Amino acid sequence: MFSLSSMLIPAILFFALGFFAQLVRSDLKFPPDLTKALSIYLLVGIGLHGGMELAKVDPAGAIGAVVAAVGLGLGLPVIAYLILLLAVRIDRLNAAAIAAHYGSVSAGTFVTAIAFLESLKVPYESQPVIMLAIMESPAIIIGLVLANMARRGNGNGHDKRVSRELVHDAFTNGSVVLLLGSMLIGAIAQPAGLNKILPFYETMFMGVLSLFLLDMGMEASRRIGDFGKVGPSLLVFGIAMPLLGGAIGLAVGHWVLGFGVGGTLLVAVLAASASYIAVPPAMRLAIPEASPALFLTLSLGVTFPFNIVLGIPLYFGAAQWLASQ
Amino acid sequence: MFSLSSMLIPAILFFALGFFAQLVRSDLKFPPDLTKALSIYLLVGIGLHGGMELAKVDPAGAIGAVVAAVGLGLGLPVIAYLILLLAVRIDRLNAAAIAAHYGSVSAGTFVTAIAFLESLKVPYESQPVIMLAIMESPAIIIGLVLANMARRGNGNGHDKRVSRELVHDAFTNGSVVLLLGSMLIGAIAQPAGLNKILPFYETMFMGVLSLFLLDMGMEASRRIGDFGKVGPSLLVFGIAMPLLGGAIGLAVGHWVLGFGVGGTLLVAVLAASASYIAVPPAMRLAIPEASPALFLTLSLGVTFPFNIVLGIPLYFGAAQWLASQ
Amino acid sequence: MFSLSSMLIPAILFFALGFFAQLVRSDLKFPPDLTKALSIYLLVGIGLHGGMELAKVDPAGAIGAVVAAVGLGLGLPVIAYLILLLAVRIDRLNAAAIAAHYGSVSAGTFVTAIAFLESLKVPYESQPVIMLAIMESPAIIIGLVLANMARRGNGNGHDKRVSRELVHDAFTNGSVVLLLGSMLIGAIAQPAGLNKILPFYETMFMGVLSLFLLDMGMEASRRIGDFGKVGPSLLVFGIAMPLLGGAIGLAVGHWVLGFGVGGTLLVAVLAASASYIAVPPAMRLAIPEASPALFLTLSLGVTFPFNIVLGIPLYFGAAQWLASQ
Amino acid sequence: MKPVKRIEIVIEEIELENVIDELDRIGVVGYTIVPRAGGRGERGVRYESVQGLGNVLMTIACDEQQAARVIEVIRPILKRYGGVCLVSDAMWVIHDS
Amino acid sequence: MKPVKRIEIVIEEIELENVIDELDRIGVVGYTIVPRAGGRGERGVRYESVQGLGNVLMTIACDEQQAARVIEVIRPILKRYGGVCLVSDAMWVIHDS
Amino acid sequence: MKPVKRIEIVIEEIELENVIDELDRIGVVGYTIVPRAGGRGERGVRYESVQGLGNVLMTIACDEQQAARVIEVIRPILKRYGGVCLVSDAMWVIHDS
Ligand SMILES: Nc1ncnc2c1ncn2[C@@H]1O[C@H](COP(=O)(O)O)[C@@H](O)[C@H]1O
Ligand SMILES: Nc1ncnc2c1ncn2[C@@H]1O[C@H](COP(=O)(O)O)[C@@H](O)[C@H]1O
Ligand SMILES: Nc1ncnc2c1ncn2[C@@H]1O[C@H](COP(=O)(O)O)[C@@H](O)[C@H]1O
Ligand code: NA
Ligand code: NA
Ligand code: NA
Repeated sequence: MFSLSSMLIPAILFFALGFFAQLVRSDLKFPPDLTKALSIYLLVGIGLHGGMELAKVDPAGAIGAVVAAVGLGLGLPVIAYLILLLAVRIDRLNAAAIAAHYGSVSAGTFVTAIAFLESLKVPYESQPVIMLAIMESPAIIIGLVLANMARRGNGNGHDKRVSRELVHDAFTNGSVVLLLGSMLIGAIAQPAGLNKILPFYETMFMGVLSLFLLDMGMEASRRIGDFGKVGPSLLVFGIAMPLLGGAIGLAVGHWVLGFGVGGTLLVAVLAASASYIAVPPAMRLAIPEASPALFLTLSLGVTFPFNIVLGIPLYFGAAQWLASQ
Repeated sequence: MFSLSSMLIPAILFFALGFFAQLVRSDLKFPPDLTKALSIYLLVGIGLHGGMELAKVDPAGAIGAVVAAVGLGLGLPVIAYLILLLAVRIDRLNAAAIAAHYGSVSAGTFVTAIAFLESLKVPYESQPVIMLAIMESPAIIIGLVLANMARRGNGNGHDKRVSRELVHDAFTNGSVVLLLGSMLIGAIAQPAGLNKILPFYETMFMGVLSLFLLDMGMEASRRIGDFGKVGPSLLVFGIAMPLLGGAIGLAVGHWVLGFGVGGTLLVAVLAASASYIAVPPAMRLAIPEASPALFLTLSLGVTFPFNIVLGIPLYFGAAQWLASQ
Repeated sequence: MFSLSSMLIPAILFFALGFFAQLVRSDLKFPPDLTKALSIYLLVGIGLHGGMELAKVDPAGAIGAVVAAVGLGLGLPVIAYLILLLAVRIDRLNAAAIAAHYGSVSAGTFVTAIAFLESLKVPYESQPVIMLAIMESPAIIIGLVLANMARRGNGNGHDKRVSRELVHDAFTNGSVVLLLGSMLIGAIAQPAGLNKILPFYETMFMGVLSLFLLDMGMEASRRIGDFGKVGPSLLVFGIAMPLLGGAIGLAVGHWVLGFGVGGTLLVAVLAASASYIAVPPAMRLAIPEASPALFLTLSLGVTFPFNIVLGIPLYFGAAQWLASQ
Repeated sequence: MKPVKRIEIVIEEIELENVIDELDRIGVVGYTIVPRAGGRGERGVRYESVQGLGNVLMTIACDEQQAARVIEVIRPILKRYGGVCLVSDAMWVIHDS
Repeated sequence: MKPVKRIEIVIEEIELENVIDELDRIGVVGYTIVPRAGGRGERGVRYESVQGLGNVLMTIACDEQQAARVIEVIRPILKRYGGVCLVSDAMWVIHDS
Repeated sequence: MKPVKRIEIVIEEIELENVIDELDRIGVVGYTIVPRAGGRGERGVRYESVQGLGNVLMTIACDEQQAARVIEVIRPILKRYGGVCLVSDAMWVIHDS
């Protein structure tokens, strides 16, 4: 059963510690290369684990997840874009840039949800990992399309080149390659060899995640300084959008994909989370007119901590409720 | 039983290897970010372990340790300062800067002492970890006070600002936040979650420590070039002061806190060791007139290797002798 | 039994993933400090393991391996040099620089061969680790001698100084110090202490190796851009030389040292592999006239991937055949 | 020694590849890069972090004609993405004279 | 292009925050920072290491008036903690002209 | 402020020790080092990687006489190993005046 004590999992506590450290302006600082190293490790770890699980499953069963992932990746940024234009009323280019972030996903949030499920000993489906890998890309393309629409008329010579570059990046960016590549390795490598590397990638996983979240807590907290630039209605968007995305994800996970509580939570988290790794540089290239202070503050400073601390338990409660109907 | 072979623990041997590598001017070099990453890991590991142990103990039992830590943290730098002024006869500002280092502690030495105890299978109390966290701060304040006293008259406009900054740093510096934060997490996190992260923080701990000490061996050895600047009487201080601190620590551990051999050794090591992480930048800010070549060479080049190689076994022998009385 | 599936070990697959990532111009990039950290870990891990194994063996049995290592280290670069001069027909200075790389060894290839053997559960002798440590040095000296011979007449003022520096580097470079030092620690440290650090150095080893090879796959792939500068005959050399070296290594391992299949494979890999860590900077210092684009592309871009993917299974097949005679 | 222009450019990491392509196009071979720089300008603070949106410092020594061409290709990039380009005079110590 | 002063400052990492506060106070917005630099001066060698006492290189492009104010606030910090400040002339490639 | 020469040197990491020894020999105390730089020149691309063959950026502020001596000892190293040395004019903000 779920209770407040389930929030006392180390992953969340370490995130809170990092957030606090930065809040009191401690001189604690992770070297940026350490952050990158931890990300690489986590992505490979998720991929390997997912690939091994998927190898056990009927491959046809994964097709639904793939379709759902593409659908969410294309649909969510459009929804976000419309809300930003019509309700929040910001300009089209910033709206496009922010929307792309919400169509994509946060691997850190995804893994924290897994830590949450494991601490409650709730089982979960293996397909969401493929969805994680897939959902990185379409949102970048949609962001580009929205921006080009917004910009139509005031054409810019660089555009074609940048567009080609971005479509390339969308499918070859580091996270996608690491996730898909290590899923493949997890699926095809011979078991004796895999068993030799699992002590590193599985036994250590939750510990490394705690260190990563300590660091991300600091990163998130560092963004608070820009809340003023973001303004109240966008801040509200940063919480409303994951709630809406989470609801859509719950529906997709429960009804469309027929997942149990665990898998449904993970789909909700995919839909609710916003990218802060692959999409920011892509949007910076694609829409230089958009302000990084806006999209980074929203994805990293608002939505990410919201999901880690409140979103995950909330979506979990909802997934339980759905399952009990 | 203690014998020479107890010095052949990997922690000490790796320290010696690093020392040797730098001595023969090998091009071996750890990236500075790796050093930082290892420190972060070790501090979180110590904290988590300590927090879990403390949660099992009567909280009232920790109060004595807290008081003793504050006492040592305030008393030791004053003793060091007087010795430096009256016996070594160096100027007041350098004396204040050096004294602050000896009031604080070296987490690396502390953990090596734990490795030493574990290799001998000697149990130890859990309270010294809180003392480790606490003793980082008071020495910085005392250093500042001593410097301000020394400087009285030739006032400097920056002082107030710097003082405020330093008091803030004393309580929020990275080591303190990591140690206290992860102690708290170790104490309150739900056990299922903790068990998932322990393979990373406990099973790996001694291995990571060996790598850290390999690096610190190189750092220590690199300081030998400055022995000339330090001069013979300060070098003697660098060995005499840990001996005196160690004796005071032994007394406090054995008689005041009533610890067994293990806990007494750890208190001795806290008192005997000098900071080379938190205090140097603080003293550089507080007392720019003081020479980093002096305080870094003493704490990192003299006292640290002395404690690792000779001090720990010596204090341990003394703790055994006290216990056998 | 050996089959194609034995190539599906994670080590090789991760190498292929890295190679592929760079080929499709993914933005995936390991921070250079991470690469260095992984190398340090692997060298210490190999050394410790080797030292523990060697401590069990009759020390006299190691003498043969030492002599064979020095012999290979001195002989292979001379053979490579003659081939480069007479068959490939490049200038003497480039020939000397390239030859030195082939006399030395690649620890990454060596460890991949160990992963290969372990996945097939084939036992192997412990002496090749000493050979790995020893073979780093002589090739550097030979490279220097060959270059000085080539340069005789058009003397250069710096030479003496550089020579002294290089002889020093040959025996104190980081890889040598780490390997020999941790072999010694593995051999003499008390077992209780060693057992505490083995979870880090042994249990994690194959996982860390997979990450390292992911990175090296990218490094190797990055060199393809210089294939044009290298030209077809040198590229052929980059594959022919490991085949020749491998054959010599097989002969030395099987007949001279009397090793089983496992040990014979490892000696073959030592002889077949080319250094890309210790030798390149040494040759850059020693023979600035030589082009790094040539020696790095050959050792890192041609011979390394060839050995990882094709060479190891090939030498293994040959070692099996020899053993079955 | 030979008088040259010393061009110093601060751009975002993600534009580096683009800038190098432009240099190739106009035949500028030499440059030096300092990665992982931070900074602040009209577009706010840029610090090295997970997002790879930190700065890169590029220095190019070249003759006056080349400098003019470098500036020409850099300007639209600066206009689009921000950044700074400073040009100053220096003497290049030629190896052989 | 516009003529500017190029100010180049080498200070210890720990003073960076302080210097930025001073720049804020006098209204200087733009600067570029190269972290993790080493060096040697009157106060001995400074190398990047555990102690966080390494150097940081800061470059500021600004007009002559601002330069005078920057120098004014930097001087006491240099005096107290050491370091170097060099000022030279450069042309700033303005985005739009 | 005092007029000085600002010498900027790009060399390979492995030659740094050598260059510092030469500076010691001619009595030049102060320098600043930015490690881990990349670049491209006549000898191709140099990027920071496992091989430790990346670039290092060294800046030396000194008077004209010292500058001449620095150039003299640097030139043969540049000739042998490649790299760049630029000399420009700057004003050094002296701490006390
Ligand atoms: N006045 C300046 N002096 C030095 N660097 C600057 C200046 N203005 C901007 N920069 C650098 O250029 C980057 C982009 O500037 P901006 O496009 O103005 O935001 C900043 O992050 C700084 O690194
Ligand atoms: N003449 C110089 N040229 C270049 N950098 C210098 C010079 N003198 C000092 N520095 C830099 O300024 C830092 C502090 O110098 P100092 O306060 O003289 O010890 C040194 O660590 C160097 O990085
Ligand atoms: N024109 C240039 N401008 C700036 N840096 C250069 C230039 N030429 C060479 N360099 C730097 O000097 C290094 C060695 O150059 P080279 O010896 O010409 O290959 C390169 O890797 C660059 O970092
Ligand atoms: Na999403
Ligand atoms: Na102490
Ligand atoms: Na070889």
